[in-house]
Amino acid sequence: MSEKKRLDLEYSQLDSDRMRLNVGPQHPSTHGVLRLEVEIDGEIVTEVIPHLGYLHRSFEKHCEKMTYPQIIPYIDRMDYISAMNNEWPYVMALEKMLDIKVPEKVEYIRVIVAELNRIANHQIAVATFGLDAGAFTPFLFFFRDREYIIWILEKLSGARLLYNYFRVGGLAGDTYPSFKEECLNVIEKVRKTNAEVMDLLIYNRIFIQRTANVGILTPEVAVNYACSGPVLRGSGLRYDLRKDEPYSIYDRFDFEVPVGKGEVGFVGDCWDRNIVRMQEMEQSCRIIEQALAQMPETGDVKANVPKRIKPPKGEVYMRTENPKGDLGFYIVSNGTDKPERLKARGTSFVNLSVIPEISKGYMFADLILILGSIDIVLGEVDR
Amino acid sequence: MENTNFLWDLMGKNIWSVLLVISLPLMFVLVYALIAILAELKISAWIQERLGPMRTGPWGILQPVAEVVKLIQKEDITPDQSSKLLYNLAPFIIFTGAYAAFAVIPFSEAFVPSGIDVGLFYVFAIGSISAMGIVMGGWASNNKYSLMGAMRAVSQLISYEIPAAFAVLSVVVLASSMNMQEISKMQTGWFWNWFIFGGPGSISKIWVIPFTVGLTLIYFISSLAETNRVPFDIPEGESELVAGFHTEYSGMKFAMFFFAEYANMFVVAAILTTIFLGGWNSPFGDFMQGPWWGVFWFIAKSFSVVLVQIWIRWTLPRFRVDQLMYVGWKVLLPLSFVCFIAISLFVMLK
Amino acid sequence: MGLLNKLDDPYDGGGIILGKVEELLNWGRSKSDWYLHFGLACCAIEFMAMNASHFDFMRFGTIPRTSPRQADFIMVTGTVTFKMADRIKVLYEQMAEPKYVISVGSCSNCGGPYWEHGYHVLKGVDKIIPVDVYIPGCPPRPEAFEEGMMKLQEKISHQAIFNKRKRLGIE
Amino acid sequence: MLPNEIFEKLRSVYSDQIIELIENHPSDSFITVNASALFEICHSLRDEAFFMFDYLMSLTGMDLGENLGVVYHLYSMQLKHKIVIKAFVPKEQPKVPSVERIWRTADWHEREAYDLIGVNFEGHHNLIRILLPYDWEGYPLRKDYTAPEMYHGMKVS
Repeated sequence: MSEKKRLDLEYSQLDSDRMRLNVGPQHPSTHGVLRLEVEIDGEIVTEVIPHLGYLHRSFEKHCEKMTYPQIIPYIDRMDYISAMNNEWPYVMALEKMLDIKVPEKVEYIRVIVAELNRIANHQIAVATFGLDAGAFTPFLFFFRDREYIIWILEKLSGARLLYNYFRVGGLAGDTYPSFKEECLNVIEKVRKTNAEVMDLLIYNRIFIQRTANVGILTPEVAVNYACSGPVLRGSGLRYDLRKDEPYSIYDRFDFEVPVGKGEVGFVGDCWDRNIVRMQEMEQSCRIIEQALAQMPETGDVKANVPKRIKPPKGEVYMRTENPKGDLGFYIVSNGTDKPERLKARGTSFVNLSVIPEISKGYMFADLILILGSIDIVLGEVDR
Repeated sequence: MENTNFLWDLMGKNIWSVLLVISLPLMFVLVYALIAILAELKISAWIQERLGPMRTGPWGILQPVAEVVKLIQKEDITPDQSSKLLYNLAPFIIFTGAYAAFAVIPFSEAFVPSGIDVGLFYVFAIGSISAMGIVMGGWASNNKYSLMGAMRAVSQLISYEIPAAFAVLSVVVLASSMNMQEISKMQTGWFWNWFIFGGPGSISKIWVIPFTVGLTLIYFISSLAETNRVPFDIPEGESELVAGFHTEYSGMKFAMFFFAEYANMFVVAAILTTIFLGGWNSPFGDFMQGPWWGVFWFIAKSFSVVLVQIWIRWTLPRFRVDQLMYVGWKVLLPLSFVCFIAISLFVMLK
Repeated sequence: MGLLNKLDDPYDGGGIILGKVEELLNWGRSKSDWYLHFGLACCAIEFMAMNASHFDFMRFGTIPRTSPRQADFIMVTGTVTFKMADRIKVLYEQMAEPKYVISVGSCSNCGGPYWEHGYHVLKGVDKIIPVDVYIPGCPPRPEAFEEGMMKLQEKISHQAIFNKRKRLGIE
Repeated sequence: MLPNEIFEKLRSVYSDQIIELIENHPSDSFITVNASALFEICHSLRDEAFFMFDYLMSLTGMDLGENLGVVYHLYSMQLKHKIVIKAFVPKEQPKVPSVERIWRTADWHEREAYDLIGVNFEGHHNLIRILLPYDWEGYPLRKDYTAPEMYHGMKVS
């Protein structure tokens, strides 16, 4: 009797069905240095524990030690894929604090470069998502086109990736003569490649099978986790700061906010999040076209800004629509030329927190795709 | 058995001629693998609007040679926690499995290393050895990724062996022989005598053509799965399992996995060529027909199949493991079964 | 006489035969470099662009490997933090000899913009693993990657394999 | 709804827990509340029909010298209004009720605030360091923080 009981105990303790797998920090598809501690039962994921901080570069500490203009390069290095979009809320927050009205032309250039950068960001997002699904070729198609965008931004700012182009009350420099034609050229190329990738990847049967009905994120969960950007819109919520709280001059443009409609599966699956990005590229193209047409030919690219930027005592929370979602900066000023506290609400940081919720019960291969569909940048997650 | 090998006629049957016969396919595999690696690099580059390796020899054609020279020099690591005997044995077993299959492949009407009568049966039997090697390597590495990769690989190999076997079996029924040389000889003549078009025979074979074409496709898809190529490369899917079952292997042992993969690709392509695409026969009757031309046709056809495999790899995304099983068991298997029954009926009623 | 002298010449890589073999081996290693891409931060994105069609890193004969066992050199692209430092060390130790390291970008060269107040940033990856080639820039341009790669190939192709002691002057 | 309306509404329910409303254009207006009643206040901010703050934009920890502060930026998806809530706690005993059960997104934000500032969120299910290594000492974003000399045998600064 006692013998049997002991055996039973041993068998129950021998729960060897589940395996703990350590994905990352160096893994080909964690999009950087994320580490996921995954518990799998055969191929089924039963638990995901993300471990962050492998790229924690002390951003907020630096902000407290630097003067306001010196912080802009550090902000570039947060979400390094869409640096232009990152700088925007920060300079807007300071402009609000200092009560600066930026010239008309600056607003237009800002919109154009931000939307160009948004296209570049979505290209990387869809490309790496395809890479996670095992399709290597669309990755290179997108990178080929991204290069043309990079060239325009490089001609404007002098850098390929981390631009440091936005300044408080203006820009680092004016556009160059052939700017308009080159932008229109790029838009044409982007549209052509998008059509090609739609055939090659998005509507590929294998790809649909892999991504449809995988990682379904319901709107309630998405809002409770404060997701934003394509992750939230993929769940069918039409929430875009460019429409909801039009900052800068976004109220002047005619564009749509694409949302996930559950075309091939449930609303809010990986495929929906991905198609939202594809459609947003098209909308960005439309915005750029309108902005190019409306942009004043001449004008200042810098408002009257005091030499030493010293915002009055106070605090501002400013957010804009980053390609990944809403990026917010909470700046507390103490009246000197260095902020008292600067907190960045990393979009990816918040979007990533939904991973343990939506990846349970799917296969291990799906987990990789879910992670890819959220489109994180670890620089922004860890800061 | 007679007259399968020109070397027997030339040198008689002694130890030297046997060794020569054995080493000919080995030399072929090595040279072929180098070419295939280069083709893989260059074709992927071409599809992706790149150049591929350009700085090793003219247009980078010496790239595979450099890779071999490098791999020889690499340190050979045996992880401390691994099961050493199995770990070291696995690459050899896999390579042996791939290489042993060459024994029955008819390169020409005058050269097949061993023209045994159960050739097709032998190929399938020996092909299963590589599954053992994979699971040995994956388990002995003591790495979770390796283990998962090995499990996936084995389940995949076993599942896809069945539709492939049915495809081959149908041809065996049509040809009423398992000797690969015999099957090749049967398809002599114009290309409509190939088994993809129903094999030799009267006009009534038109009823069987849809099934044989279907079986060719089924065999090709299964062969992709058996060689772990995209879209069935889940055992070594880079984005999920770092490098699958060979994650822990380095240096020459890894090179053996590498060579075995390419050798396996050729083996399945050669079987496809032999049983469906007319083997070493010229597609145009007597035009360019003969023992030496046979080698040319055989290698050209097989290599084209390999090129298609490479082309597919750089175009398609990857399946998930359950979808792979779905395709294998619920689509390919019933289809191959239907084709097999149809062909058997046709042979019975003929 | 001349031939014999040449065979014994300590400054010619150990004579004709060994010299030629050495050349061949070095050629193989320098032309076929498989890399482990240790993508950490911004430079990793630039390296992805480097791999794409416009620049095509594979022209140099490099192939990306995801397992450190099969890699010849490790490309540390980005900021190395203390949390990450141990992992880099482990990965480097897992690689098979001969192995090389390319440090890409200011951050992994010396800490970059984070050198002063970065309480969690390792000031240079060379503090934990030996670095062969440094590529400067924040992030480096693709041209800089090319230059760095060629420098590494140059370094490999001039390495001594035989008679190391003699050539280094150690008797 | 404007901040002063929200303030009045809150005041009518939680009379003495709501301390003050500070409006100082162009800065954002914020409401300071007692840390002890934070959970209840946040709960009604999310659930009451006239608040509906279902979206926690950001949660910030601050070092204010004597005190530590926690700042909540709230937004309502339906009503499209926002508000800033602040609570202060003494540095010696930085205890703030966790709002993780109200907005799940607060989970990581609170862990971050704990990690960098050292605010102790009571009721959080897993309050451990998130960005820094688990064996790191001190809270780097406090004003009096000095980085350690060495970490695991590597020189820090």
